[in-house]
Amino acid sequence: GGSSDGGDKGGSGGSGKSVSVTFLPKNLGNPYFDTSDKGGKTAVSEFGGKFAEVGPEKASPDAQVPFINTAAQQGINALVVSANDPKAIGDALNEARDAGTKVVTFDSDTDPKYRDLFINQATAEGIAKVQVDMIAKQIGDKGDIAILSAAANATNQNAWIDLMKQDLSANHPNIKLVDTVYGNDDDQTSFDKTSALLQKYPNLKGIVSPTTVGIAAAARYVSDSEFKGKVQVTGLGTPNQMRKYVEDGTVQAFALWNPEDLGYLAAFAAKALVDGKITGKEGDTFSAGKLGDFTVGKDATVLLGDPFQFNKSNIAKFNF
Amino acid sequence: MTDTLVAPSRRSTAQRVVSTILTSRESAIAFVLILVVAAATLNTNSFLFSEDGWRDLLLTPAILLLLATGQAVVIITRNVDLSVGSTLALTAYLTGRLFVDNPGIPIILVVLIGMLAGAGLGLINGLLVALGRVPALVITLGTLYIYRGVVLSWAGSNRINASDMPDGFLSLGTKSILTIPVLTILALVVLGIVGYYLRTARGGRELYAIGSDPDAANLYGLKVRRRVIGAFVLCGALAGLAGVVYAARYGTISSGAGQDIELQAVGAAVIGGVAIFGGSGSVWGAAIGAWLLITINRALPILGVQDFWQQAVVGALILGAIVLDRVLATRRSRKLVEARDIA
Amino acid sequence: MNASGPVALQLEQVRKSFGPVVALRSGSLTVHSGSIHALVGENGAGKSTLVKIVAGVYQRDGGEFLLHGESVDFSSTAASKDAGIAVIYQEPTLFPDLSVTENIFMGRQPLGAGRRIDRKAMHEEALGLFSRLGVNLDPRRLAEGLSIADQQIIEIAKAISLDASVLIMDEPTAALSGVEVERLFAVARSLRDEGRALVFISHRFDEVFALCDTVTVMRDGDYISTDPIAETTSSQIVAKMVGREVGDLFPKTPAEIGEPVLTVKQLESAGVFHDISFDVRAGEIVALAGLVGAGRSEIARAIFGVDGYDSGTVELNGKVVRPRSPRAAIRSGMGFVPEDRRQQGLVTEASVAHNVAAVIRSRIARWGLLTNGSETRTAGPWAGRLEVKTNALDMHATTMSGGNQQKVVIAKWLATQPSLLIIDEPTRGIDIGTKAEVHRLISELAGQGMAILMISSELPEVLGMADRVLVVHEGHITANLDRADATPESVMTAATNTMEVPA
Amino acid sequence: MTARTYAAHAKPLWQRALLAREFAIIALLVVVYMYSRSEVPAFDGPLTIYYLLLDAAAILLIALPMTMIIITGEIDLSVASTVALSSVLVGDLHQHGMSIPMAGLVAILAGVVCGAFNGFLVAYVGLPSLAVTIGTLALYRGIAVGTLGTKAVTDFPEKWTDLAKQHIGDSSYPVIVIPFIVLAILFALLLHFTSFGRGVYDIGLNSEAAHFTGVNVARTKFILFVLSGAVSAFAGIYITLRYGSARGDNATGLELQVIAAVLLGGVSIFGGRGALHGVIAGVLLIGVISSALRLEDVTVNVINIIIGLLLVLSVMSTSFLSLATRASAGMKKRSSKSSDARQQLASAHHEGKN
Ligand SMILES: Nc1ncnc2c1ncn2[C@@H]1O[C@H](COP(=O)(O)OP(=O)(O)OP(=O)(O)O)[C@@H](O)[C@H]1O
Ligand SMILES: Nc1ncnc2c1ncn2[C@@H]1O[C@H](COP(=O)(O)OP(=O)(O)OP(=O)(O)O)[C@@H](O)[C@H]1O
Ligand SMILES: [Mg+2]
Ligand SMILES: [Mg+2]
Repeated sequence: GGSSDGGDKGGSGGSGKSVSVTFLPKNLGNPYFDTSDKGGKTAVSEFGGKFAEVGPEKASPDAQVPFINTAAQQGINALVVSANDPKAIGDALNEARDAGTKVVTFDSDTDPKYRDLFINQATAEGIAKVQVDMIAKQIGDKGDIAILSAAANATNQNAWIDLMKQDLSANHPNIKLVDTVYGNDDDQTSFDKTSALLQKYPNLKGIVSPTTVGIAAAARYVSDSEFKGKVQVTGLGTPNQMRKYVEDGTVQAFALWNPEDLGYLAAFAAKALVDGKITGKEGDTFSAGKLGDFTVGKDATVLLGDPFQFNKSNIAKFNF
Repeated sequence: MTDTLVAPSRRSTAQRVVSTILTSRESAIAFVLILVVAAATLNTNSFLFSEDGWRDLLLTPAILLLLATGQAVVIITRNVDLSVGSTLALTAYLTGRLFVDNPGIPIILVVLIGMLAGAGLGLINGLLVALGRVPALVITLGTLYIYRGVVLSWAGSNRINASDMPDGFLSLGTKSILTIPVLTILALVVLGIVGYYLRTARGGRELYAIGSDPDAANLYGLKVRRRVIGAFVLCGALAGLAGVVYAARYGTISSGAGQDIELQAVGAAVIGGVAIFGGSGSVWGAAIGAWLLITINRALPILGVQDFWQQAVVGALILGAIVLDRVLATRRSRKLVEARDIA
Repeated sequence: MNASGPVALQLEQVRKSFGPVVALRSGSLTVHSGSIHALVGENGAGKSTLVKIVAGVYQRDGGEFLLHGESVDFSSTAASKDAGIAVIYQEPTLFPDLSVTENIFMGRQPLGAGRRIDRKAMHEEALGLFSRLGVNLDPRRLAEGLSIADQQIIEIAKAISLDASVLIMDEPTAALSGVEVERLFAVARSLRDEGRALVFISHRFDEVFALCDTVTVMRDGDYISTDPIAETTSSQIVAKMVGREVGDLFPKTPAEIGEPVLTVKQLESAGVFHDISFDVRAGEIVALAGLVGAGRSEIARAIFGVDGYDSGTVELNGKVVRPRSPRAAIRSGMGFVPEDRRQQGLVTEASVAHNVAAVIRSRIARWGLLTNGSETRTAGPWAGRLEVKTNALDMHATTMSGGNQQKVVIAKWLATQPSLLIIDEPTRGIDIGTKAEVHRLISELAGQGMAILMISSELPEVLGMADRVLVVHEGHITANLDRADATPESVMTAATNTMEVPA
Repeated sequence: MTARTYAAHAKPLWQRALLAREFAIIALLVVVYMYSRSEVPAFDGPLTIYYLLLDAAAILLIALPMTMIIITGEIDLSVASTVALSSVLVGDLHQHGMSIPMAGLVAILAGVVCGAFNGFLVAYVGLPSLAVTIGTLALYRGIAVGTLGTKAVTDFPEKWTDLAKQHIGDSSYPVIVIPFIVLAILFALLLHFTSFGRGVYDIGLNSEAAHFTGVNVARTKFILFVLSGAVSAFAGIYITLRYGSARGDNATGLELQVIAAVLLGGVSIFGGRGALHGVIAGVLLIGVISSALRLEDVTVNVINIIIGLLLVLSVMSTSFLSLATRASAGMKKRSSKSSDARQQLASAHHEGKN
């Protein structure tokens, strides 16, 4: 029951009063979430709510559950979460919703039945397409490529990878995806996996890493190796992490949305839910401060926009 | 180890050295390592015969090699240090912070500070173990949590990126001299010094004596506590150095660096023939063990084994190593007992 | 053997207790440079404790301790070593994982260029020491697996290489053969002639008389007397050691000897013992005699199933006992009081009740459940029968004296009502009073028809208690003597001489 | 002969109870719990106990056999890997059409095999458990991760996933406490009220003496490792159903949490000392502290520091206590490891450990 409002379990519930919003990223110590949560914090302070960020050390679903439970106990108004697993945290989320907490997922979604709203950074098709386009352009639309992903069962990564595969086979017959490996969003693992990829596939032309930790590790490895210039690295990354590699030519271009805006939007969406302005129905609209107005789409999803490509000419303008 | 029985052997020094080398645990592990490299190379030439392949073969084990060296020293004294992964994370982050907060700071100073910080954390472990008379396993399990918690609080979601650190430092991570990576040379030099100390210095031999029988060491008048503390400090310092190396090699440092690496370090030492209850083994063995662990990890995917199975192979390797040790030890002692009938 | 040099080591009225156990009440000892001083006393008289105080292992509770005329107070063994005191401890303290040479030179290895250990010089020095002691040992071999005798040799080499002004040897000869003992004596004499002070502890009077010039006797932690060797006799020493007539220590009462209870046939264990066959009858006390290290305890352990054996059989009351299982042995009716009661006999950190009920606890459980109460109820009468001195049954055995601990161990086994009781060193480290009690108890048990297999290193005990004496030498039974034939001479000949034909 | 009689206890009951280490932990638990109830917002809500028990259940379960293993002086680091293996098995078998109870049964059997393998190497081959279980920690985890690869099985029937989280009636206790209480009673009986349990303590205090009194040291240890495997597998099934997700990386790091809790509960890592009620209090203490701190929005790092400190301090306090009592008894403790090399040769059972 997303619209139940028995939310007086000890929190400061009720609309009109200060709205408490807790951000639960996949894990702490991840700069991507650091940036998005910063956006969330800005938004919350703009509408005068109470902001908190909690999270586990490791990006695993069982580690996220206690934090969700805690949110339910605290009776906070809204929980903004990036899911480590589409199902494993579902029941906990529903319990929190039963206790009156609104649940907004962002970045990585759960099954729709476990949340009130999903803030989509970009459509999965758009994200897959921009990455395929970048790598196709960089390697001249033919040759072997590989994917360096995050955890083997990360929802969003797997969805994008599937779409990329479809796009590749439909539109880029000369590009062959030879392998997909998993760096678990760990610097060292991603780095070593890159090294193994390059060894195993001497003819590799490109590596696509749809995760910020992975792309930085791959770029770092390639930048110092004999493959620099021969193997293209692209994917999703943050400008600060990638600046060095764009400047030294290892990476021509990579893409991302603005994670800060993502957090900002998620916070405002949470507020709109708590205030009862929207319920997650298709067509609901709400305003998100400086980002303007947004409309809820299919499956209670709100779209941030298209991913943005960073390259040598524009990267200097960004700092996140 | 010499297998001679009661009477002095009549073999020449050269013969003895050769037979010692041939029968030692270190060479057995080295042999396995060579097999693994050979198999991977046969499968994919570039595993060994490419610039990067060669470099990674030497470079990737450097961090674990440092950790295993320190761990071996501690295990030889019949202790264990589980906090090395957290120490590594702390010093790696410290390294990054030093560069961020003090632009232009000399690299050598950063290396020294990293090692000192590690040594300090090791000293805490050593003091708690030696003075509190609490088993090292428990103490370092506690400090594993504490040190990790400290990095997490300190670093938060902050991450040090490659662009935060000077190129001169980062290039250490890949630079080579005569095709041998600088970091590997660093690790090997450290290994050499520690190995040499353990073998030829009085203090080093005392570490073995203490691990062999702590009570006898006390009766004998050895400074057991001081030596044990020293071993922990050394282990901490090497973990600190490993943290600096980590920063140079991977370029990005988050608070999760080096998670779960402590069991790998212990595993490397055990595979390399360092007895878990002290007194025997060498850092050479631990180093080769570390090399083997890392190289197997790299070779498995090339050999067509899905990398998900790597951990299982590592586990089987550790078990194989300790079972082999037991079989050899039993055989040796049976021989010694039976020799008494003849004598 | 007379006017020796100045006083090197002097202890006056030194006291030391371990909790309730008073190990030393008034330990006094004056040793001159250039002399070999014998320290004798029964087991548990406090000799080793005195030595350990000199060595800095223990700190005295009171009394004077002078070294070369100066009062000293060693807080560690390192301190005493630095002060020029070398000690051979009663129990060898070797590092099994290191070579014998390293064992000798640990901490003071000869250094070469760059403070690097000069292994060559070290091995040569070790070989020199070994040849001085007349043994043929590989300096490179590990200490692990050395026989007790060889271990003792290493300890001796370690001590004499220290170049100490005071050398203390706590029973160094206990496991050595005649030739080895002679070599050791030659070395000891030459050290004496160099003007060093030596203290020699031994239970063998012939050695004391052959080597030493002065003898100090201790009893029950007290200093008794010091005499020049030339002015005393062994019977005088024995009288001082024991403090009363030896006779009433062994209240052996004749018992009726029945059918064989234990039959051991051709027991064999490589490197440990060979071709062991004998039997013990109901009501009979059979003693296994021999030198320390002869393998007697190993035979007993194998019979009881604590250790395995390669071949042969053990039968109890005509039934073969499964090897390698103390449980099977217990079930078939054996009890075993082991030689080291702290390590093997008791769980010292558990209560008296727990220890006494340890073997029979599965029998006293009801529906498989056991409570502290039922243990206490069962343990009480057995502890009482042996007159264990403790104020409550939940006291830990750690706090008890050796004699009391031994009573707890015996109570534990009597509670199983065994038909064969094996007792290894029944009175080691027990005061005289309790000793007599234990002996009386053993006799009494035999009188009730229990078969007793006793191992003892004390000849008077063996001769006083046993109906039959089996002598073990290097893992072989070299003599089987009836009570009437067992004399100190006949037992000692068999214990030291391999050539003896088994009876 | 008029036999002497003895008092059963040297000290009155209240003194014995107060001085026990378990009492300190239980008292600390009560104090922290009461404090949290009054000071931490939302801690007195109905969900606190429910979530606390749901989170602690796996640790509570595994702590039961772990306590006994540590009391014998051994350790089992492979429990969390067994949990993962069991979880993966349940998932994989369920995916292949097996019913949950059947799959669970197979998983428990697999846990028994895992435990028996550890137990065989430790008890009968005589290898140090620390080294063995570091090896099997990697081995079992590796098999778990290898079996499922990238997949995670999540489509469990709701009937079963709900069961794992169900309340008992209207209370705030989850159903999982029922099997826990049953097992806790069985383990408490086994450890504290049987001859087998006495043997467990004897082995930890002095395994040589235990061997000499007819305790079957090897078999006892073997049985304990098997129990540990079985209970870990059961915990694996619970974790799978609770999160509705079977993955190879489930329960990573759980082994250290269990051991930390057991040690906090007053069990000596040297063996021979400890009791189940202390351990249960230890687990709950960590649960209450984490739960209260989370409610205060304290991040996980600070929670870790606090638990680490608690562990170090509690262990140090026992060692200082025992040092003090030993000093007052004037005893220089000789290590339990016999200086005599013969015993080591003679029997592989007595692995010297310190
Ligand atoms: N560490 C200790 N703890 C408690 N009691 C001890 C300890 N060491 C010795 N004792 C006790 O002190 C007394 C004297 O022992 P000590 O070893 O000095 O005798 P000893 O004369 O050397 O005997 P032996 O001839 O058997 O070697 C004995 O009763 C013994 O049980
Ligand atoms: N270090 C050792 N390792 C293996 N076996 C040994 C070692 N030392 C001695 N042994 C064997 O054990 C046998 C006897 O040992 P032990 O000292 O227990 O004999 P014992 O006759 O019972 O003496 P005690 O008077 O001490 O009871 C020897 O014959 C020897 O072969
Ligand atoms: Mg003595
Ligand atoms: Mg004996």
